[in-house]
Amino acid sequence: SGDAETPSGHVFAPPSVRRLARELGVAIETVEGTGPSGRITDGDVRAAAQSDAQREPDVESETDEPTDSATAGADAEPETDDDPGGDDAATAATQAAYARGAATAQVE
Amino acid sequence: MVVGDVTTGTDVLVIGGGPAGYSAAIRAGQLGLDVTLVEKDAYGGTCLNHGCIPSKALITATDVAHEARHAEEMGIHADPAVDLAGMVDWKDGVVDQLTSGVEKLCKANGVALMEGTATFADENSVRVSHGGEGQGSESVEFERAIVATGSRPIQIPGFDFADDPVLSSKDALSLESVPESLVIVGAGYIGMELAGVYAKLGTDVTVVEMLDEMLPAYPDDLTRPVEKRAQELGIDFHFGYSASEWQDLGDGIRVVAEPAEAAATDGGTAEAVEADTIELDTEKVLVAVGRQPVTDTLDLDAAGVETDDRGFVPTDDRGRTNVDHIHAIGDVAGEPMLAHTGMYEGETVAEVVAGEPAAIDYQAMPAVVFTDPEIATVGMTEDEVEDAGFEPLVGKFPFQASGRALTTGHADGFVKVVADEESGFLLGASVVGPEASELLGELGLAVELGATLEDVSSTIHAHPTLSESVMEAAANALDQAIHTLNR
Amino acid sequence: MVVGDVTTGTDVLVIGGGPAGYSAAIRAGQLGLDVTLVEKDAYGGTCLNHGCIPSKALITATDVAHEARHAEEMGIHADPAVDLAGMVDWKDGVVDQLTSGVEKLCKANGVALMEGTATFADENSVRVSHGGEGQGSESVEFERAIVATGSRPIQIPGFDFADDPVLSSKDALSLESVPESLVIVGAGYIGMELAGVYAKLGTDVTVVEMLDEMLPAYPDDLTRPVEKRAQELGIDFHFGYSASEWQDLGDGIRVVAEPAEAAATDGGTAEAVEADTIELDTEKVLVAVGRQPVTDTLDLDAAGVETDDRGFVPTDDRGRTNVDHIHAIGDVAGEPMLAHTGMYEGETVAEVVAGEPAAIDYQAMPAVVFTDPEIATVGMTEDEVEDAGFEPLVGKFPFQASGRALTTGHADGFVKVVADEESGFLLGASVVGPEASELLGELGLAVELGATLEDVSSTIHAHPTLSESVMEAAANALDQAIHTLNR
Ligand SMILES: Cc1cc2nc3c(=O)[nH]c(=O)nc-3n(C[C@H](O)[C@H](O)[C@H](O)COP(=O)(O)OP(=O)(O)OC[C@H]3O[C@@H](n4cnc5c(N)ncnc54)[C@H](O)[C@@H]3O)c2cc1C
Ligand SMILES: Cc1cc2nc3c(=O)[nH]c(=O)nc-3n(C[C@H](O)[C@H](O)[C@H](O)COP(=O)(O)OP(=O)(O)OC[C@H]3O[C@@H](n4cnc5c(N)ncnc54)[C@H](O)[C@@H]3O)c2cc1C
Repeated sequence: SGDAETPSGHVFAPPSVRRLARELGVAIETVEGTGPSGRITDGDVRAAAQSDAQREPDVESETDEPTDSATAGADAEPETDDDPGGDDAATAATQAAYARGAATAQVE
Repeated sequence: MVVGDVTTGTDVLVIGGGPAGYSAAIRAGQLGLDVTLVEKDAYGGTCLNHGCIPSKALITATDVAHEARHAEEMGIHADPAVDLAGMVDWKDGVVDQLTSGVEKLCKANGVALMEGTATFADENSVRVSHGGEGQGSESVEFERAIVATGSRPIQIPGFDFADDPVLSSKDALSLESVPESLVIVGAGYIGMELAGVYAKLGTDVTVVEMLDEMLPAYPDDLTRPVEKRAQELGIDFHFGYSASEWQDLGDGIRVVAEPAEAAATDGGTAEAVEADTIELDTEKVLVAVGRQPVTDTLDLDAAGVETDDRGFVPTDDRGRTNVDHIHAIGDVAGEPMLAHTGMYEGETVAEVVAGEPAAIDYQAMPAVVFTDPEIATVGMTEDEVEDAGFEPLVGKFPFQASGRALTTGHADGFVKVVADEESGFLLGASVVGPEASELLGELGLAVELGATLEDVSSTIHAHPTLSESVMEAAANALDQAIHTLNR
Repeated sequence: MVVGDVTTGTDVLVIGGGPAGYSAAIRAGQLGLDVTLVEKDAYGGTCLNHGCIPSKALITATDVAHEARHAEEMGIHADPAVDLAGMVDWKDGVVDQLTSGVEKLCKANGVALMEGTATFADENSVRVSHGGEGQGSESVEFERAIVATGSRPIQIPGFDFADDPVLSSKDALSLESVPESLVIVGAGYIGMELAGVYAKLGTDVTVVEMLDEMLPAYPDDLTRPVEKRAQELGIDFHFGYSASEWQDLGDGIRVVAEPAEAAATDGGTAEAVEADTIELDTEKVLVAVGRQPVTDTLDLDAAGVETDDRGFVPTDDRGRTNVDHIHAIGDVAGEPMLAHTGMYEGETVAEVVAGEPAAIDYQAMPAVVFTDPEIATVGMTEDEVEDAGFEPLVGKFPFQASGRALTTGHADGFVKVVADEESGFLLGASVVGPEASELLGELGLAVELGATLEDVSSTIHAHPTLSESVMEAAANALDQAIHTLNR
């Protein structure tokens, strides 16, 4: 079906992609999946973040962590070591190379 | 609240050193947080000391003897003698190795360890009272606290764990000799796992269960092979009965059980509503009717943390209680009360506390019952799939058709997968049979990743393995199984 | 070519009923093709009759006895007696159940079965000669043929399998009594698996290997635990020696082995170049030096099908030989010569023949050695990852840190994963230790699906299981392991 929205709100995306969505402040339930059978890929999440950013420039503040000043100390800074968008293309290409289902499995 | 002479400060205070607590502390340490772990009793908590590990050690060891004793068919003739005290010693050695490992891992990850019982003084401090006489107490101030105080076995009226013939699961894991007879109250997973151990050790085991079936949390198709095996092992069952009291007979005890109203009014089976009280003469009685959260030592009120009507501490998807900077994880935070749930929550909450974009958002929670054969489930059941609005597509593979299962002499049971018919996404799976607990790893990953039936069925699996059954079950849903008939 | 009186026609002719052939035939039947399977000997081929299944049956059964015999530490005292003839009978029963299952599954999927030896007459027909005296032969015409004639053990000069004391792997799986002593020529997986079986049965086992190590296809870190165990089992090794002949001693034989030049000029170890011939007195000698393709009964020339210099039939990613409508699958089509490779190729080629968009394009080929402990690998090795231009990121988890492993008494070994550092994609994995063969299922799926280290490490795994080690190894690569130290 290619439609990410499922009857239950069950999300078809691997944990790494779900985490990326939280990191980028993307509501993953609203993301359209382009992977096999409509699985949501990290590329889909990054694309959604990009278009959200165009609509709502203040998306950063949505990264919902209450990065409490209470946490004090050196580590209060959220670890967003992944440069969003930076290695996008490379990652997508590598993923395509491994998501063999996409290339050969679409029997119908 | 009396304030002690010594006051320590910590960014993150973890209360309780079971799987949930130590996982949280270690992960917090890895993330560079200043973290203190308070444990009143033994590192590793219930799981390592009186739960998962000791029970699995005894299950595996009794199986070694039992397998050899019943392998005539394979040309093996043996009559092993089991020295339970020796077995318990070995088990204790395993436990020691693991608990001291936990201690080392905490230290290596920069976790400050503190022995004692933590009680909240207010929203930002606890008082830690140290164990022995005159050991005193100290005050610890924290920015964030993580409550991981676990659970304990429920006592029922008439059966006091302090009395010698009345065993808790903890006691049953450390007996010095094999009882001649044992009544087990409760046919949940803990009761059934231990029923298997003692039946294999030669004990005459009788199980009394209030409801009208064993392992009521699991569907019939999964429990049937366990029921069959329990019968072969000579375990007797009384369903629809509640144990009410025990009497001392001098050289043993008598356990009295009454028909359970619940089961009776429910329209239970004929067997379940036998009108009369039953009396079971036995050497010991094990009460395994469930577990309840441990919060009594904590004084949660002092910190303003609320509990629900069963005493659990409700939390959100960041593991936060109603007090934002106090989290709760593991058994004390509610169902499912499983070690791996606690570890996952512990790691996740540590990341949340460190400001990472983490959340408790698994798709696939596994659960295993280490009976003979094992039962293992992950993700949704067929009914849940339907309730969630999907069209369930089911695939099944019986171990009778597995070459590897036949070569082990254990071929009862099956692998079953449930997917969404339209997309093919795997939503859940269940296994009953040999190594069910290990097969669950792949099934859980498949559900968690959003794998389709085709992904699983076209992944090459080594031959001959039990894991081929996972592939075959997925293929069966697609009418493409090779080693079993399709629908 | 003589044309027989009877001529049958079929769309798809499968030659050979081993795992490759029967999988192809069944899948072709499922896809509605008109398919005929010719088998000259026994359904299930080498794997079910003389390979995977019988060897695993004996390995598992001898382990039941061996485990019980060595479980004093667990408080178990046993001295099992093994009746090898009884064990072999049981094994034969398992084989019969599986081979008759294969026959039924073929029929149920509409496969026409034909007993006899198929020999190509030309590009579109074979002659099938039926076994016994005067059973005659018939001609079968086909549109497409799938060659799945498998492999047989290699004989070496001086050792004729027809001689009584000289055993092939097939013979070694059906002995009626335990030999007092056994020399095994070849320390590959078949030799090493059987070395374990006989050592555990009490045979005095000596292994002679031309190269300077056991299981030369596997890296040292994986073989080390097997080597250690082999020593404990009292297995003797002579590396760098080639068996050259045997002599009859009356009450036994003498096996003569010469220093293997290859190893010596290779600059082998001191041990490997001991100058002199060795003589090993023994009851039997098992030659397990490899397997070669079976094509001699086929007359491939008549169909114009080419073989390579080792006799294998080269194929493309649709399993096609140089003759477009003739395919080859399984052992006869080359390395890896494994049952699951054959089954995968069989299913794939059946789909190709049916016009589906199928191809042989796996990312993750598993391989298992059922030694004690088991070795299991899937996907790329660390070196291969580097050669492919990735930056390898490695994670490891020792079973000594696994609660489940300790409760089984088997905690040697580890799980190791290799990923691409940049993307985190899992590219390969290896395991040595308890249930390595079963843990491979999840690892293979992860590689096949393009899962990342994070995907695997954040998937909840049931506690206590060996499969947690997979999660921990992935976490270790990310410096996030809880139960082992990170780098
Ligand atoms: C017989 C048995 C078998 C089991 N088998 C399995 C199994 O196979 N798989 C599985 O997943 N689960 C199993 N469980 C359940 C598992 O043991 C629990 O889910 C798990 O231990 C919960 O972990 P936890 O960290 O939340 O709590 P616990 O392990 O209960 O640890 C809590 C710790 O907190 C300490 N503590 C409590 N209050 C305080 C305080 N005020 N101050 C300081 N310290 C405090 C306690 O001393 C304890 O060490 C089993 C349980 C039992 C009883
Ligand atoms: C001791 C041992 C242990 C092994 N253990 C494992 C293991 O654990 N895992 C694993 O993956 N692999 C294992 N193998 C290898 C495995 O058995 C082979 O890879 C597998 O059997 C190959 O399947 P196949 O269908 O290609 O060929 P085969 O199984 O060899 O089948 C070929 C069939 O073709 C028939 N045939 C040949 N010529 C003709 C003809 N002209 N006409 C009609 N019929 C013909 C033969 O009778 C035979 O039945 C083991 C092998 C051995 C010997």
